[in-house]
Formats: sequence, structure tokens, C-alpha cells
Amino acid sequence: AILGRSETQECVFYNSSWEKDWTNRSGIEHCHDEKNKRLHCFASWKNVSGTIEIVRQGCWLDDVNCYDSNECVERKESPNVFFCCCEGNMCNEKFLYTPETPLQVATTNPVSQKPH
Amino acid sequence: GSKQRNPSQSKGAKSQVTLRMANIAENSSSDQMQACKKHELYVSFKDLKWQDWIIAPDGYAAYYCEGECAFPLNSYMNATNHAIMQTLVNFINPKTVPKPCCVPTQLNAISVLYYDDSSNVILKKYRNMVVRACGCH
Amino acid sequence: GSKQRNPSQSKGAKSQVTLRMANIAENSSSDQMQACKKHELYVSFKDLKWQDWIIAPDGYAAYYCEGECAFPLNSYMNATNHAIMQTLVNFINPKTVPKPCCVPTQLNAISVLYYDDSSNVILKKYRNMVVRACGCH
Repeated sequence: AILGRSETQECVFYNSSWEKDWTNRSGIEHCHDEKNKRLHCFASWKNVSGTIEIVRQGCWLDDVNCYDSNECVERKESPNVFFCCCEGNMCNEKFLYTPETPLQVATTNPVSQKPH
Repeated sequence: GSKQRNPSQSKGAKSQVTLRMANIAENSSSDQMQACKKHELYVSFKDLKWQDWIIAPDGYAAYYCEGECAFPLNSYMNATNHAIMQTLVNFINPKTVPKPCCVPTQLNAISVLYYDDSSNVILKKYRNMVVRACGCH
Repeated sequence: GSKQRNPSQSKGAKSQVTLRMANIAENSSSDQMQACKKHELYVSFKDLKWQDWIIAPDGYAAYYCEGECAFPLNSYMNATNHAIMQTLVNFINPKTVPKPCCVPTQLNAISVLYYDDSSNVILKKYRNMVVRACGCH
């Protein structure tokens, strides 16, 4: 284990299509992958007219986009399916949505060129 | 022709050949292309216009292999016996065969969350997507 | 930008992208280098000056792999997922990454009878000496 980095060995598990996929519906998933590869947890959910519907939660393979995030946060602006990933046991128990609103670039009214 | 020569001389002949070739190679390959190794490569699914069907990730660190596989192949080049033979033949007569190629020798998987054709959300492990090590094959 | 588009349109978008690229590739790759395949190569141990320590064989059919790994990679190119991604990225932006390389994907062994350093006669199976199949990696 690397000092200061949270190791991920287990994550909250949930599968909304558990019957079709023949899996458990919910529980704890123990993560495993090749040696010295990092592991993460993830969560994905939908917002159906204000109600949060979890789609899936579980382990996520080594992914640079998840490095060093100990909270599971979706930053994209209102996606169809929300997604977040994080590092640390059960870090996907809680998941957050804090959209990074794209910077509004102040646009000055372009002064139209006066014809000569 | 039968092999009249005394077998024990073979040891001297073998090591001499190898030594002589090693010295020649030492100078010829150093000023050329970099040796075979792993390079950074981030693949963005948006650039591939796949962001509509891939929910996550937005892209991934794929890496790639590039560089020369010249004689003599070092041990960390993960070379196969065939690659060692091919390097040797290329060294003696470059026209007969090209040098072996720098390619991935170990690959890792990634997780992908995507919509299938019926818009179900699917989680899948895609194998052999990330270069872990390169070598001459 | 958020993915407001209806997910089921993703199927259309995905296949359109693939189709469009396939058509463009169809014409661009055919007139260039031959596709990746296996080529004849007989390695003579005499040419390598190894005949003094190798009793048999005098040489062997090693074969080698050469040819282009261009988009779209056909199924018989034995391509890994990484090679498929690399071909796609190279196709979109050739400067970022080279095409995958044509290399052996299956290798066979040969038997060799030789003198060891103490002039004993040794029989050994040398693995990964003969190319059985090539592919893009």
C-alpha cells in the first residue's frame, strides 16, 4: 500500500437490473484485479422527475479519472445518467452531484465594422 | 561436410561471434531511434464521438509502445526467441527481414458503463485496453 | 455539454460513425502496403556461424510477420482491443500515435541437438521459434 493513498478493497454493490443479469440486488462487492493496479468504487443514478433512482454501484477498475478522489462526485452538467467514482473502501455509499457550470465568458457586443 | 573440428573449440567460436557482434552493434544502434518503450496516450471517447453511447469514463490512459528493437536485444525487451533470431538475421542481412517490432507484451482491462442497443445501462470489463509493458516481438 | 440526446439515438450515432469511417478507410488503405501477414524465412545456422556448436538442424523455417495494420482491422488480424483503439486514434490523428504493428501472435517450438560448454551432446526444445500466425498488436 502506498502511504496516504486509500486502498479500495470493497464497495457498496447495487444492480437495478439484477433479475435480468442474474446477480444479487445489493450488498458488498469485494474488488480484485491484476497486481499493483489501483481499484475504485463507482455509483450511477438517474434523476426521474426529482426522484433519485440508483442504476448501479460497485467496483471500478484502474481509471486515472478516479485517482485521489475520496468522495464520489458527479461534476458534469445534468447528464442522462449520473456517474461518479472514488478511491477508498465503500466510498460509493454516498454520492454527490456538484456540476461545474461552464465559465460564462463575458462577451462584449462586437462593434460591427462600418462599411467605408 | 562432416564436423571434423574438435567440439570443445565450439565454445570459443560461439562466444567470439557473439562478442564481435555485440561490439559492432554497440556503436551502430546508439545514435539511432530510441529503444522500444511505453509512451503516454490518453484516448478521449469524445474525440471518437462515442460520448453518446459511453456513459463513463470520458476517456482512459491507454499508453502505446514505440521504439527500436535493434541487435543486441536487452533482457528488459521481453523478446521472444523468434524476435532474438529475427534481430540476428536482420543484423547480418537487413534486406532479408525487418527488425522485430515494439508492441505491448502485457495489457490490462478497464471498466466501461454504456447504453446497449435497447438503451439499457450496461457495466462491462473490456480486456486488453491498457498497455502495461512493451517488448520486441 | 450534457447528453440531452435520447439514448436510443446513440445506436444510430455509433453505427453511423463506424460506417462513415469504414467507407473512407476502404479506399485509403487498399492501394498502400500489403496487409499484415506471415512471410517465408529460412534461418541457416551456418550463416550465423553456429554450425560448430549446433549439431542439428542445419537451419529451420522461422517465418516472420510484416504488413500494414490499417483501419479498419479485419477480424483475421487477431487484433487486441488496444490495437483496435490505437488504429482508430491513428486514423483520426496519425501524428498522435503510430499504427499497431504486425507481429507473431502464435509461435511454435523446435528441437535442437547441440554441444554444451563441456562438449556434452544436449537435446533441447527451444520454445517460440517458429511463427504460426501473425496479427496486429
